[in-house]
Amino acid sequence: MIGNLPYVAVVIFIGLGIYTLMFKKNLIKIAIGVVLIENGVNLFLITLGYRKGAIAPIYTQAPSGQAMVLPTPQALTLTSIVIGIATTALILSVAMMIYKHYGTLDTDEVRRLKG
Amino acid sequence: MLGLLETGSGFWSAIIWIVLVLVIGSIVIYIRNKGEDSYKKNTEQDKPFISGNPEESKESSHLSASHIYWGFTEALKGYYNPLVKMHTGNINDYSSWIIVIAVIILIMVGVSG
Amino acid sequence: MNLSNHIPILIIAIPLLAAFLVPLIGRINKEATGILATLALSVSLILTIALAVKILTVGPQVYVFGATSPSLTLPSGLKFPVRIMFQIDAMGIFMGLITAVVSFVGAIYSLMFMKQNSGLDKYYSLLLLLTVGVFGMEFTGDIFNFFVFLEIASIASVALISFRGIDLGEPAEAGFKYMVVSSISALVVLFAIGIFYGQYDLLNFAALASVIKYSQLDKIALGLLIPVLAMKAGAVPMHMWTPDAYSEAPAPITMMLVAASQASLYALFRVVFSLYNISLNALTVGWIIIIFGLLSMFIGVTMAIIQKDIKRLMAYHAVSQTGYMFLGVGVGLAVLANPEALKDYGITAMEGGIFHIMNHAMYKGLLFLTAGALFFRSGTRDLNKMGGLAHYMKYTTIFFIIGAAAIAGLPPFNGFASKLLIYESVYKFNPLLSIVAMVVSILTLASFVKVFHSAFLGPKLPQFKEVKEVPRSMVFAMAVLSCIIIFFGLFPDLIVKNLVHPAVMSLIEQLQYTGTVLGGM
Amino acid sequence: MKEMSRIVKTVTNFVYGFIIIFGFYIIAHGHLTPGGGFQGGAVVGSAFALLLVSYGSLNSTKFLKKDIFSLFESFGLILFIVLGFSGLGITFFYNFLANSGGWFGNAAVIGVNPGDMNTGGVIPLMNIAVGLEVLSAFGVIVLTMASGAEFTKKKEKS
Repeated sequence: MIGNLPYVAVVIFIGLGIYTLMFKKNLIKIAIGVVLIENGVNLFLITLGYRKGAIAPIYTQAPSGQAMVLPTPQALTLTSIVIGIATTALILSVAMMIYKHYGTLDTDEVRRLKG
Repeated sequence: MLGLLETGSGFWSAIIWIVLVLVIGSIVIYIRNKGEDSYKKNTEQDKPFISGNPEESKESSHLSASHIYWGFTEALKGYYNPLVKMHTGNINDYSSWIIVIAVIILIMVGVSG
Repeated sequence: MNLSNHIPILIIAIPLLAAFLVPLIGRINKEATGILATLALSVSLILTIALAVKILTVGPQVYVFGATSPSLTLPSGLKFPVRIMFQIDAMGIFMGLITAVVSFVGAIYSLMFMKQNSGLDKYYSLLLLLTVGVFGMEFTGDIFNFFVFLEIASIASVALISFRGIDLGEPAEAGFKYMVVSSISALVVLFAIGIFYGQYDLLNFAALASVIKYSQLDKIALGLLIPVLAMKAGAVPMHMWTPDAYSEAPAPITMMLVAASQASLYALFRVVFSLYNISLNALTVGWIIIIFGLLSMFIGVTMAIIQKDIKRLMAYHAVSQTGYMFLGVGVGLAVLANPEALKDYGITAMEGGIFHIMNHAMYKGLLFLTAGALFFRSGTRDLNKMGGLAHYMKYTTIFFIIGAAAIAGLPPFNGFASKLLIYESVYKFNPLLSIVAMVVSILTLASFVKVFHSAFLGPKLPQFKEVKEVPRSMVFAMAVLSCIIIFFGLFPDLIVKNLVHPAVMSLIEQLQYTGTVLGGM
Repeated sequence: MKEMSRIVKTVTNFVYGFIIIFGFYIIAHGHLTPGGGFQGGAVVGSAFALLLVSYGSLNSTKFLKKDIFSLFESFGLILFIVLGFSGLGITFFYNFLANSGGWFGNAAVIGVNPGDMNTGGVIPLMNIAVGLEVLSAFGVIVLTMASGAEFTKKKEKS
């Protein structure tokens, strides 16, 4: 049961992220919501590769016969973190541009494009 | 033959279509030329008839885009009002729609077995 | 070294190299950036055509990164592939051809269209990156790599959508909305990848397809992948980002965005057909896609009729036309488990849907370019303020008529050929669907008559005295697309027989797809 | 952004060099230990962010130049893609330096050992390219956002 705790954390992360996206009215908070979902998914990937009692998968520090944590999900997570940095930076800078022109970050007012 | 697209219950060929259009078109033009000869250019027959009202100037008579299909949208008001209201432009609604549809499809795929 | 083995990677690597070189060149000469981008994309176009010829004559191609030989998928007796690879079959190269043509035309059009803007080196760099991302989505044989390319494409397109956001508020708003929805979709795709990896320890499409069992977890992954990929393709009711993003991006970028959203559509078909194939409940999933198609067609076109912004109107038509693709392919999927119906009308319906993808990219690209040309000369996108522009812009008017006739499905243009395939085959499946499709086609014609009347017809307006025809390179870009449309319209059978039918068969036959990588049919 | 107090500036002066060196350590040892180009580049980028925050955006533009950063960014990216192209004799991204005896060409030893820097083939080179790209990209992002924040603040006041 204790091994499933990370999955509970994943659900909480993603749930909070979805809540933020659906109900929070501030553009910066929406960016935070996206980051929360992203962290949840990253945690999910990392947890998939975990094995109890296994060592870190480092080539030069591996005694033979010892079980290792799966390295592939870690590589996947790393890639998705890198992409996440770019996404976050882009969302925040676009939000800054919106603030520059609209003078507000409220989603109810940032909707000149509609209909 | 070139240009013969099988559609399952028939075929379509743009080249045959063009040839047919040319043939039928020339027949129509031929018949038209044989017809009414009381029409004369540059007489009163050329002028538009607006129930006796004076004709407006060309510049002021251009119909702008919002007036086109006015009757259509007016007649379908019951359909359009909720539809336009649906497109709020609010980013919260955008993400809500995605999540709602995802949940519906998850249920559909899960139940169908 | 035999370069012909390396064509799949060169198609992507050359624009990528150019994308990194452009900022350096931009320090020396601003003009050279556009020319370098166009050159790189033209090389890419030539290579794509060469690869298409090779694939259609020899068969599907794989390219394994970092292996001792490009086609070595299973080194040293492994059962499943471990390396990242490109796997390109007839469907992949069909989409690749669209992307190559559209990006090349977009680069040529941008030469003059974007000339007044600052930061051109970044513009071309991002345009090339967007092309790379879209190509990668279509060529990759690795599901995680697909996620990476999806993110590359969406990050580049957001930056391009909000490119004019320095001076205006609306592009930044459109960019923000697109970024949020596309990051949601990409993260959900990543979650589905996690589900697959946790179950099967595999990331390769073909290897996954050979072991997939349609367990409860696979159902969850499918239920997550369908809505987000359909959303990226612009299916109603998740289409709201489409008109915002399409209308605010510069015209050549809008054309590229159409290609990018079609790459997501391709990914949806790839997941449903190549990954799951008959193991899924084809009738349910098929009907889900058909319903997406119906809603997209009808709501898209009815919303388009009441628009006043020319690019927003066309963007709603993009939603509506995507519905036809969903409808055609959805019918094919619904009868996938029924070989007789599949042979009778399923394959024809899919041919119509797939052919419509290419037609749509061409005529919608042309229409967006004409809208861009109108904006370039008249300085407005508001249809209420336009009028009488046909007096000044003769070529643009002709191109607009070609594009509008094609999208409305008037014979003899290409839109008619693909729509006819859809009507006749869908009628056998369910007559009602076919009738709705025809009504939508009529409404499409009606709304383009509105655009034509209010923008091009009418007397000469005093405020447009200075307007003249757009520069020659923009006319050339539009002429290329018009020639393709007319050619496809006159000889649809050539395209359907040689390009579309192999693409459909490579979607339907799962074993062919897995066999290229795993060996042994 | 205004500059911060003397205490912050003094601590920054002490620390930022170590952060940068640590970042380069992570980049250079990417093929032996956890880490690599992106992680090391991010560490170096955080040093730039620290400088920017403590000295204020106006003062720090004297020693953090956006122009040079974007030059380095292009350079790192081109180095990366050229390394990919140079394997093209066999396949794209082929590790043509590994086990060749030359640059980074030693064979890696299996089992517990301190690690040999001279292994890995093109991987250390790619780490350096990515590290260069990431650290300069972080610099560009941080500087651009700081200048944008300056603008919005001015607008709020007026």
